[in-house]
Amino acid sequence: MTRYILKRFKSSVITLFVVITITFFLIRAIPGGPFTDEKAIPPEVMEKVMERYNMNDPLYEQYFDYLKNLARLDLGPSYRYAGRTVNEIIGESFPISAFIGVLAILISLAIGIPIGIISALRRGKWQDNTVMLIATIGVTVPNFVIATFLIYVFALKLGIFTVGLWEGISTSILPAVTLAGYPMAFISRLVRSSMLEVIQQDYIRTARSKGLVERVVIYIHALKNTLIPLLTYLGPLTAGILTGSFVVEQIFGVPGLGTHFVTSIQNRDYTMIIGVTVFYSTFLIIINFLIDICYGFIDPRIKLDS
Amino acid sequence: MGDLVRVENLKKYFPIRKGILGKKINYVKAVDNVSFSIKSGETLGLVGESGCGKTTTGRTVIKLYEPTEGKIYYEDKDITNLTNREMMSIRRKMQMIFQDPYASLNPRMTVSDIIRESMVVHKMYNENERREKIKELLDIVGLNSEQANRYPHEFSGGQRQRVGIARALAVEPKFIICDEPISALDVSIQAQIINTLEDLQKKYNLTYLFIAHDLSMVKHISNKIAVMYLGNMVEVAESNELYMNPQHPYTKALLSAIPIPDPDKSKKKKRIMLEGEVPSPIKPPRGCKFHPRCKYKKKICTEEQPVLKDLGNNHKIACHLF
Amino acid sequence: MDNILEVTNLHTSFYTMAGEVKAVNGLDFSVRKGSTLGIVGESGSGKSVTMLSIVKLLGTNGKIKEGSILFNGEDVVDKKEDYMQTLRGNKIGMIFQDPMTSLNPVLTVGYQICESLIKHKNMSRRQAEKKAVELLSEVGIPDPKNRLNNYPHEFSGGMRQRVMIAIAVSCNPQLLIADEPTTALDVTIQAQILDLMKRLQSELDTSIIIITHDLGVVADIADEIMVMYGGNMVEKGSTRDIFYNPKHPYTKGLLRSVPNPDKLIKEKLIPIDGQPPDLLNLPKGCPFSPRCPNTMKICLMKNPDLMEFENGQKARCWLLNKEARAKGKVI
Amino acid sequence: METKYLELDDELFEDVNKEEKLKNECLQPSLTYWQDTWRRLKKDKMALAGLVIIIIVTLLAIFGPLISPYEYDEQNFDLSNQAPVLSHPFGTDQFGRDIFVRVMYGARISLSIGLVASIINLTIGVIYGGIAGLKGGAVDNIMMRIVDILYSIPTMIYVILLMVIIGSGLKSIYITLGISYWVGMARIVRSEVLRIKQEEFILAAKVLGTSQRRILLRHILPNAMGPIIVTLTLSIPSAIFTEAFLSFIGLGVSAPKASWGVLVNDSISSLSLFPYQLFFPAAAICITILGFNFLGDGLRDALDPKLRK
Repeated sequence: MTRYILKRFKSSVITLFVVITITFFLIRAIPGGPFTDEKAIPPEVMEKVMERYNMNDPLYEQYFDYLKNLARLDLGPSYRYAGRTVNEIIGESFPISAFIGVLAILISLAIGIPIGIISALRRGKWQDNTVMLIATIGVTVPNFVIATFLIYVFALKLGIFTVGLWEGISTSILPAVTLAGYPMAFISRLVRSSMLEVIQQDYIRTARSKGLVERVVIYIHALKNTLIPLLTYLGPLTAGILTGSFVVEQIFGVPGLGTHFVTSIQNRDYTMIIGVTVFYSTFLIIINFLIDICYGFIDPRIKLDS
Repeated sequence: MGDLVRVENLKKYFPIRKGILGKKINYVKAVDNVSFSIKSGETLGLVGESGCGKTTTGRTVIKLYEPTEGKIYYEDKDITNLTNREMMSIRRKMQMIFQDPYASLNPRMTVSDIIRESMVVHKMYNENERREKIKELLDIVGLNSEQANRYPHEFSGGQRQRVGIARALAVEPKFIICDEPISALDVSIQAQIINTLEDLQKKYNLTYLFIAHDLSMVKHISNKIAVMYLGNMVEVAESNELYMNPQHPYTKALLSAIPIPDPDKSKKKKRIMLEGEVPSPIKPPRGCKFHPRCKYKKKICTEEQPVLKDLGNNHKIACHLF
Repeated sequence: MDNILEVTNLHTSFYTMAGEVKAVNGLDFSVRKGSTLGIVGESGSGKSVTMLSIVKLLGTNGKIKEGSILFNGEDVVDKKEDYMQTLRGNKIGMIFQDPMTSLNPVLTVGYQICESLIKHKNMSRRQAEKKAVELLSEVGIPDPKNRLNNYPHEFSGGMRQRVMIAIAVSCNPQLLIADEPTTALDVTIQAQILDLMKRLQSELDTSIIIITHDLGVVADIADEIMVMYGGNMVEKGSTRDIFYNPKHPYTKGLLRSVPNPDKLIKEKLIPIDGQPPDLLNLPKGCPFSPRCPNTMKICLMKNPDLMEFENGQKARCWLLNKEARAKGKVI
Repeated sequence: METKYLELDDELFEDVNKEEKLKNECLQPSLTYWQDTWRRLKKDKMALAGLVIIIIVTLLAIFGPLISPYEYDEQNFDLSNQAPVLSHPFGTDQFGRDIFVRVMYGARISLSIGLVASIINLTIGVIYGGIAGLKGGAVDNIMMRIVDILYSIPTMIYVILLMVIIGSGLKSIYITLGISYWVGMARIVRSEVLRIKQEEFILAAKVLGTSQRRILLRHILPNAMGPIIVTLTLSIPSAIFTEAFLSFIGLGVSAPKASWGVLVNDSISSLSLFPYQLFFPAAAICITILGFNFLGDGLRDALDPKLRK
């Protein structure tokens, strides 16, 4: 088992290294240097930033400084928010985004998996057709349209939820539901097709030939095999929710990392952009690494001592 | 006429790679020092259980796989290291028919296109000569030529196998490797294909290397039979001689395990029950690879690999008992 | 009542997009207690569907249209699913063809054996595991205690088939149905498995139905043989009668198309020409008529009735009817 | 014996010759592969609905702006924020511009992005995947390692980073799509090529001495067309998504050009006052993507060899 974990860890570290290097060179590729052409930058911030990023040192030296800072998890000062470092901003805003993100993942799994299974078991009947129709629509409607629809119905017309100002839990329901829209639909389609395939396998017929109750056949023999392909989707699912948060947080006025990232893009806050990009990439690579590990636990066929 | 095909000390190792750059760490010794020869117009049967390397031998002889070691002669010409272009003329002479009727024909091409492609690749005949030849080939293999522009999925298993034969015949080969051509077919259809192959052999003086695991059918169609075990050739003899008078312990066990479609005989038959399972080709046993399952094993069997020896009337055997 | 199983006039069909597949068409046969019936047939003969009908595992689009299936005297055709669940795995054990896919890849071998023991014999987990170890050693798996927690992919094809047999016989079933149990195995492993099944039959005194296309296998293990074609029985009789005194042209054709290695001078095989029947549009009259060497007008019009001979051998062919009429025995 | 409805006279027992015996077997007409696929697609109503939607949207995109009396950037302040009326079926925005023509113009942009995305997918994705699949060994290993890295990092963030660097606008959307967008197709094409490569009909072609090029064109690609077409159809909606998403965070098409994303983004703020300004562009996006999804699903079943009977 450990050899498998080491192998996955090694490839994750390599991926991380490649990502960081790409980001470093990308920023250097900005025409005319990342910080020179901005006009309305207060001189003292400009000066701190130039010193911080010692733009005039030779490239490899800058690269090592860059790596050194990253190793110390110091993402440097924010460019627009004078006097605040990227770490602080991330520290404040990421927990909010994470909370909504986790809520969205839970919603999409809690709803997506059961309706996927139901529509597979009731293949061709009305449950199957309605679920598939909703799922196709769910995959179709972009999250910002769902967001506006929810605001329009629940906030403006029914007034159940307030929008625009952030009061913790109650105002995170709508954004979480919006974020969960696409993944929930995708998961239900994935689980349905995977279950349909598993049901036709020989070992399900063997289970039935042992006289097991249908419930046992489905929820013990079929379910575990059905959910294995779902694991591979968890990585893209997290990435999807993360990128979705940029838009949804902005519409719902949630002060999450997504909103900060978008504002930093809009006003070209380069240090913030680099910092958040590296942060997000590291976060996702860790998630993928964790998924690979539990893959090894759940599916015994993965040669653990390969 | 001498041997049409002769193979000497043929080896085919498949490397097992690890890591990104695919560093070789071990080998699967699929074919390990195999030698045989087939006279023109004759059929050599190649039998053995799964994993014995019979299919790999067939595919290496026809240069689908590059041989790791050893020599292959066609009409006494060494074709082991010929380049693709040099091989073209030889390729016309050596053809192959395959096991799975559903996977050996391109589902997107009509039957006539499949057969026509053989002639196109070898630039044989002009267009309407080809159309004529296709009709003729379909009749020869027992298919009615009106169905020439139908798709493979519209035919039964037996009919598809006949299309495979027609495709091979299109380039007028002399040597055909039949790689388990009947094991995917029903019993009644198998007999049809075997008879067709025998008729074609007589008509065109074809030479066959017939690979299968159904020993009684191989005995029926072959003049000589070679038995393989885990990449090695353990015994080679005339088909009746091998069936009536097997010498190698594995051949004896193999013959005794075949169920005979005759109740009285099968009840009377002395059974040699072979214990255990075929070991893995990645870490084969030292010395004679059969020694872990052999009752007559001696010390030498566990150290040295036996070499093929002739016992007279070219009944060859690789076993330290002789 | 010496028959463990009696099937009369069984019709089973599958309703697919392409139309109704008539898999079994009016099948009658019975299995004596403690005996082994070999069902021989090629693809499209309905032999596997017969088994699935007996245990009613026909899936969503399969249905028993007509007929009765008496198991121990009880007709299962109109029984509910929960009654069938007390039969399957308990009174009727099943072995399938492909060992590589018949075991659940994510559950341990031990768990999959204990399941039936716990359900049917309501043993505790520990008792079931102890019995499972006994079963594994009985079917010839070395070092069973440690192998209990292994997963199927850690076993070879032959070993997995032994695990399947252990599962099937775990509750001492009265009837063991094996659908092509050795087709996917090598000859030497096949011999071991057939030997194992014969030993288990004598120890457990269970009746066996073995379904195969291999005449050699039935010659070795079966007491009685039923030959099926186009979803119906064409001939049934004792193993010796079928091999040495076949009545139906299809049985004769099958026997002639299999080589006999003992013959030193090579005789040409006599194949049955034509293709296996398409169950979507079965020909009118006898299903074998398109391929039969001596088809008569009546064969194209009506399916022949079953004819029984003194020694209990049965066959369904107008040719026999014609011979009987010639000998003055009015049918 | 039950009574026989058939009079059993001897005449019935004469032998029948071979031809009569085979009369029973009927043969269906022969269909080429694509005719068969179209025949099965026609039976799938959802897929047809999808196809119809796509055709309508394409026609509107091409001819709409030409026949409409208004220009997409023609401002008319005395008509600003007007609810839908006959002359302006979708109403007008705060600058008095006709939303209907802007939506049709937006269709042009979104479809062009969908088209570019599929061209990129087809060229880079298929070629990259094909080479990796065909070459195999170390080449395949390295190429797939690159794809895995691209797959695991959030490509969307790097799209944004690139947009920041090379500036927003249609041209840069195409470029960023080109860089990050072909990964999915490459993986599918590679696994298809690997699967087909081991099929016996490829071995047969090699035994014939068929050239590598001919094997690729005549044997491998035709059999890989199914999954390629399905992936293509389903990749267009996500390209449209990406554009709408980018313009939503201010990196999309710069004003006064109007992509659907921009239209929706602009109308968010006045949602409570003029919901219609948001409804029509949002509906346009959803219907178009729905059309491609229905067609994609229909094609997947129609091209699936397993369902072929």
